[in-house]
Amino acid sequence: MAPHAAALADTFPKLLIRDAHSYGSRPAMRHKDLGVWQTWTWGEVLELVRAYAVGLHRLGLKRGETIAIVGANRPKLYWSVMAAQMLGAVPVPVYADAVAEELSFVLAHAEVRYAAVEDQEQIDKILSVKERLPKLEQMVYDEKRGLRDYDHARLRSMDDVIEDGRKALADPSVGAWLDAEIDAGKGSDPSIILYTSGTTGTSKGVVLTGERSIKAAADTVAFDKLTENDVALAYLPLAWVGDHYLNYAQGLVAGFCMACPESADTAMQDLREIGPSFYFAPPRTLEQLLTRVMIRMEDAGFLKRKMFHYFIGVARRYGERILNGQPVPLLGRLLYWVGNILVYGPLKNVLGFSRVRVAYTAGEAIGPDLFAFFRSIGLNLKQLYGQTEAFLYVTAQPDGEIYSDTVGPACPNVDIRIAENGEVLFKSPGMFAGYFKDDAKTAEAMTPDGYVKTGDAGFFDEKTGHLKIIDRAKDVGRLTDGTLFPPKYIENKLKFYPNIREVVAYGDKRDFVCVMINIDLTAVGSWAERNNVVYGSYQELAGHSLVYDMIEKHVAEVNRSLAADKVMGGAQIKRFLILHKELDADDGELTRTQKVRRSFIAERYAPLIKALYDGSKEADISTEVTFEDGRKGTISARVKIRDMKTEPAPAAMGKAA
Amino acid sequence: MRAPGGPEVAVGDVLLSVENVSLSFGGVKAVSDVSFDIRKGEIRAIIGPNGAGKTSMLNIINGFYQPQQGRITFKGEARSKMRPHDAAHGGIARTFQNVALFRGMTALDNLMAGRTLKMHKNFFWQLLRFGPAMAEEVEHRHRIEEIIDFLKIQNIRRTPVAQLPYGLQKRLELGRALAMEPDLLLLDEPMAGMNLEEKEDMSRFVLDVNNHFGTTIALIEHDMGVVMDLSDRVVVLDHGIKIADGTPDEVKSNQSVIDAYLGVAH
Amino acid sequence: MDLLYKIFLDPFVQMGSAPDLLVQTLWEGLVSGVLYALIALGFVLIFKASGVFNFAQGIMVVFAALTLVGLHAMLRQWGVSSGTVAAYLALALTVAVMFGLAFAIERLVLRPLVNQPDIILFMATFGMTYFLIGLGELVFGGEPKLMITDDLHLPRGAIDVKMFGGFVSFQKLDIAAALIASVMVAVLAVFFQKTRIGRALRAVADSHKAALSVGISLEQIWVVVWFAAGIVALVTGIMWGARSDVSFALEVVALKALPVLILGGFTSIPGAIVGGIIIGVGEKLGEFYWGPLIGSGIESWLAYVIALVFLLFRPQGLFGERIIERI
Amino acid sequence: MFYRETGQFKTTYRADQAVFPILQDRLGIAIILALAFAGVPLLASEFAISSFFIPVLVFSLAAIGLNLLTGYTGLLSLGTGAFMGVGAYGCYKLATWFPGVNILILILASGFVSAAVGVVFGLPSLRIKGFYLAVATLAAQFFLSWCFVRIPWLVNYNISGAIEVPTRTLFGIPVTGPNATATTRYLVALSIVVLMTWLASNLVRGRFGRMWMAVRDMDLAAELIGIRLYRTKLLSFAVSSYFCGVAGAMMVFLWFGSSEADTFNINQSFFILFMVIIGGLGSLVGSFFGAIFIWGTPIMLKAVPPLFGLTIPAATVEHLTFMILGALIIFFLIVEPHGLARLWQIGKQKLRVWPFPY
Repeated sequence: MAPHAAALADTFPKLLIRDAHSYGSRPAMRHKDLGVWQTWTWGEVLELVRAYAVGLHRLGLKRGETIAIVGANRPKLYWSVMAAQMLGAVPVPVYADAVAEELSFVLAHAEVRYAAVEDQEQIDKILSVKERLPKLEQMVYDEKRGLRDYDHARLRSMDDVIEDGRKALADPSVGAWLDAEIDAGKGSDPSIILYTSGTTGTSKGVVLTGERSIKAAADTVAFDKLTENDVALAYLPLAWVGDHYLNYAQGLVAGFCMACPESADTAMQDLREIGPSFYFAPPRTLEQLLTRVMIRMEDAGFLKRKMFHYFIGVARRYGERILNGQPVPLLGRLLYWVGNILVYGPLKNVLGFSRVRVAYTAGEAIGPDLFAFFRSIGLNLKQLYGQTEAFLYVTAQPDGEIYSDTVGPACPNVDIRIAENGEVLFKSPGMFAGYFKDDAKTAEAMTPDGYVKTGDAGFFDEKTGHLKIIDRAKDVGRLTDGTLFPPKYIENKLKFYPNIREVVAYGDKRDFVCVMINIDLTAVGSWAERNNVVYGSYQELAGHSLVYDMIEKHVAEVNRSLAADKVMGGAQIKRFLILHKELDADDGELTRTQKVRRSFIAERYAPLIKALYDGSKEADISTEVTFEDGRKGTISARVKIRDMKTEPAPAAMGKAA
Repeated sequence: MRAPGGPEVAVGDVLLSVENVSLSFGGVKAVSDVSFDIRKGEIRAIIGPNGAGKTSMLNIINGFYQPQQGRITFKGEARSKMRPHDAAHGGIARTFQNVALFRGMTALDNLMAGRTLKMHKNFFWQLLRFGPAMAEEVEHRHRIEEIIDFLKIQNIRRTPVAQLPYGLQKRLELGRALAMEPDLLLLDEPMAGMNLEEKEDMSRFVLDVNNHFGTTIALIEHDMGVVMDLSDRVVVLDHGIKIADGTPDEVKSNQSVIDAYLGVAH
Repeated sequence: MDLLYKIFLDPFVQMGSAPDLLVQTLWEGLVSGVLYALIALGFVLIFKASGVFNFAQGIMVVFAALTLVGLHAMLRQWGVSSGTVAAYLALALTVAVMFGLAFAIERLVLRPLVNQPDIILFMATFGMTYFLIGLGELVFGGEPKLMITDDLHLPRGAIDVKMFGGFVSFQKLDIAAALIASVMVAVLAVFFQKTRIGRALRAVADSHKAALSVGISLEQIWVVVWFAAGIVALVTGIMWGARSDVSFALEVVALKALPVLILGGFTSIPGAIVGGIIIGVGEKLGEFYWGPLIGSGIESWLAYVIALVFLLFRPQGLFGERIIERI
Repeated sequence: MFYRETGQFKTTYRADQAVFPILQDRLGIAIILALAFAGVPLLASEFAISSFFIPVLVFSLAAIGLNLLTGYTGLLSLGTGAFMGVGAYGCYKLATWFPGVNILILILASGFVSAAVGVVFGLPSLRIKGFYLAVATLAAQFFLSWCFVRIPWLVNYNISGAIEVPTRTLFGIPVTGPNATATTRYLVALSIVVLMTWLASNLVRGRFGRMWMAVRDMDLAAELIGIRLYRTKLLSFAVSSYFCGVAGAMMVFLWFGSSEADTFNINQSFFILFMVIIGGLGSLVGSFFGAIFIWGTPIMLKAVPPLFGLTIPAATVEHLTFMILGALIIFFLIVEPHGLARLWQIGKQKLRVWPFPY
């Protein structure tokens, strides 16, 4: 039984050895490369990693030192992590799409002497800031393409390093030495440093230890009954706690197979080929997926479209109940069965979900319709709540108790407490050891009695006993009239409309609520096509009056639903505008995990905010943008502003009567 | 790897030399008394205004046309009568101004077709598609996949060529030429009809090919900027006559070249 | 030795010894050649204008003849007393039918298949072939019929000319055939050179755009061309019918037009004529003088072999323009 | 819709290049084979077998042969019938010379005879292209069918001038000649066709197939990558004629039981060509579709009127059949110039992406 065995191992290297023994001939890793799925068994991985570790050691990597891991999800990068851990060194993954500044910050802060990078692109990025990284000595790379003319004094190809290590291992004493190194590793040693994407200001290095990580992973592996027969697609940034937890840690604990896609743009196809049994996707991804499904169905023939929508209706009625094992009328079961043959089955199949046993979503609130859709077609999609400091999990929804507006009860061995100010506090097996080189912040983040402050405001739903998260605790503000104002709550309500990609709401210490909206280009674009609205650019489309009308309807609906809730009734949206450009991580407007950075946006778009509140009908704005290739430019626009009429709050209605 | 039909030539030595070659169609002179050489490992550009006889020159080099006078020496062997497939055997590959892919086949098959020369398993094994034949098939598929990876065309493997956008077709054609592992690669206007971005990609590929595989390249191109960036040496033709030969800078400053181009401009 | 003699000497000795026979044979060859040429002419017309390799041309010949005879019979049944009147009425009607056919083909076959590869159009004409055979036999019955030579006042009998101590007999019908054929070629020539449609048609042969610029729609041109081919077919049909009888057995004979085309080239009217005559004469001579050596009936393939051999030396045919491969 | 491809991933090129990479396809083909080998003999009547199934097999093989030449190599041939004939007569002579040898071997061997002849008549293809070549192949057609009539030696001087198929046995069971049951002949034919189809698919997916298609799509570029045009074309002629030859031998030995001289006339060639075009140029499965369609339609047409109690004179039915067949050919060329195979492909694709439209 995996979790139990895992309990014995307190570091990942020991765990790897355990896997190589118990699942030696089972696939540990697959990678779509050169047209087919290259596969490595646990046994092979162990051999490779041992050789790699020795190779790195011969390059001079020592216990306690840090090594940066930069690039997309590729086996060699995961092995770099394993190899480093084997030597007791600490891997520091960095987002592959991080711009040079962020990169240099992390590398400098983590004081890395070594970096394991994917390819020329990343090397160039690092070299471009190398004067800020005096400590950096050696880089090992995976892709040798285009590097022929580089100075190889400080560059090695991973293959060479591994080969070098393999040769060295021919000498048994080296092997013995390595075993000693592995045994020397203690569970309390830091196993990895994950830099938080920094929803709040600059990012902090969260230090996790092997023992705790493994404990946490073991708990959830048991919770979801994951085994060595499961398969997961590693397509999320490997510097993100989610990937490190869900794929790396759980993979090692359960011994299941981790598959790496060929490239970002073939990920969907690869997902379909590999057919994972354990799947994680942030709500944003699921949303885009659903949008794409609906748009593609628009082009289907009349009959097929009718058929599709009819059975989706059926699923909406019975699907979730069937999934939750609740009673369903026979006719319902029958219809659902037919629908499953005609629609759900094939649909899940083309999306690559046929074999998914457990699917999770997290990171932000998910739209009820969206959530319901995927569950109704038989995808066991669940929500979890967590954060890097907790090594992801705090709460998760157990099978059969799924509600779109809660994040489930506390995970096994997790202890949750709600502070007076509504902030959620927790103690969990996987909780972090502290922030790297920043005890002050660490202390800040903990309560005296050792609970971690999540910074999120929430409460336990009395009917289900599940946790409900409204917003970042510090973001929950109040209007001047004292009405409660949780921006995220309002933003999410709007974002549940496929046409709306991103929303930023303002209202704290102000008279009323205003929002800035990003339209979703795919959805609105195809809407424009169908209603033959011509547009030349995103900016033009965003400014189009018809688009404004459409969005206005959505806002009105949201106001209605807010009005229904007596707490929120006063926080209805009075004015809104549609932004002329997409909020972009490269411009620092979003975090790498695509969360809006409200304060930053506030100053960046100050003129707009001013206009929103001074009642003017439109406002000029010009902003600097960063293009893919890193060049900078500015775009300026005149943005229209719409007024909304607000619904009377329930109480008021009482008076009127 | 030693190409069939020809001794190995060291980098920097003359790989192919054209001496006093003339070619005419029914009295019309396409190329007259042109001489130049191509050195191993270099990128050699042939430029000139329209109708300067550039393409004819390539066609002579890889044997589509037989010159009436002059001789062509490739890897130190004078080639008198040479058909295109002889050229291919000798290690000369070629792409066309207007893409000449096999439109009825998938991208993958086009590339595999490029390996034809390197595959030798006999008819019997091919019939059974088994044992040696299959092994060979797999081995060459592997080589092809490296090229696919190199050209970043993973997502079009199974697409019939006819359905591919022009830019990709150009890239694929380059891939097919690479599949032949040529000693000399002739590119006929590799960037013709491309937008700026595609041109940049293609230039990068051409350089990478030259850098990565060390392939000698002779290319015709209209876009002066591109030519000057890419090539080590340039030969300029006008109305079938060689008017200049040298490094990009030398050529740029050459008066008769300037005239020729101005002449075209007006 | 003996064989060589039989092949290379004997036949010529025979020719010399009986020149009248030789002339007779040549004449026979000439006449059948002219008729081959006529069928080939139909091909060329269509190929020139629409690039369609019209396999159905042979069938159109038979179909036309069959229609003529069939209609004639019907008219007589319906009480047209005078054979002559019936004949010419039938002739007029047949012309109408051929026009209808041309029109239908353009509408139902060519237009939907425009811009398809040649082989597809080629196959489509196969389809027509089958259709026409079926239709013809369904309407007029499958059994062979006699051509209404007399009612059309085609000449009968023969003129015997004394020469070389023997005499050669020229069938009047054949003479007529030869004359009519040459007239028709002349007419077509004029049509192409002088008339507006004719010029447009030649333009089409070069490029479709050009034709449009002349201000005539492709559709019109195609109808005209197919109609013209139909008329040619009708005339051919009458001639063939008069010499043998009218049935789809003629189809195979019609195939003889193919080697003629190869000799003449697909696009050249004079080529078709010359080719036809070469083939006609060639195969008659071959049949008469060499046939006996290897068992008779070589007529059935000699034409093709001649064409084949010829092709190897001149792939583009007698008058076809030289194919230059551009890259 | 029935396809469930999720989780069907390939870890080796060998698997990736299999004939039927998709599991559902493998199942499908297995079922079809089972039906063909077990279902038909058990369920179909002797008459149905000998008047439909055997002919379809024979024609499919011939169509594959022609498809290799026309569909894959792009060389249009109108001489298929003749090459089939060569196979048939070749087989007959072989059978008379080696009465002891297993008839199966003889049938397969007879293909080599027609392959040789095919190469000879393929020689012109080096100089001439397109319709010119098509006409050149007519020379083969007419010359050969003349030979069949005029050379009594071919039929062992039978006065009838026809082949009379001798009885030959396999494991003691008569497989050819008058007292061979339709079922046995069917099974033999089926085995041969399955085997040769497999070989053909191996060929076309391999180096030679690619060479052929390269020549078809753009001969200049093909020459440029080192393909020797004439060898390639001749090989194609040889292989194609081999298939046709075997088909011809099967036609006489496993279907007709005897044959007049003009069995292998020009119309036979056209007939096969229809099958290839309607079925789909450059598609093996298409060859089967084509054969079934072209052979099946007339049978259907004959069968239809009686269903409605109509009695139409045989001649009329004959003529109608001709007309309808002709019309159908044109119709199909208009709806899908790439033939039934393409329709099949499209349908399959639709099922694979179901419920999405593309």
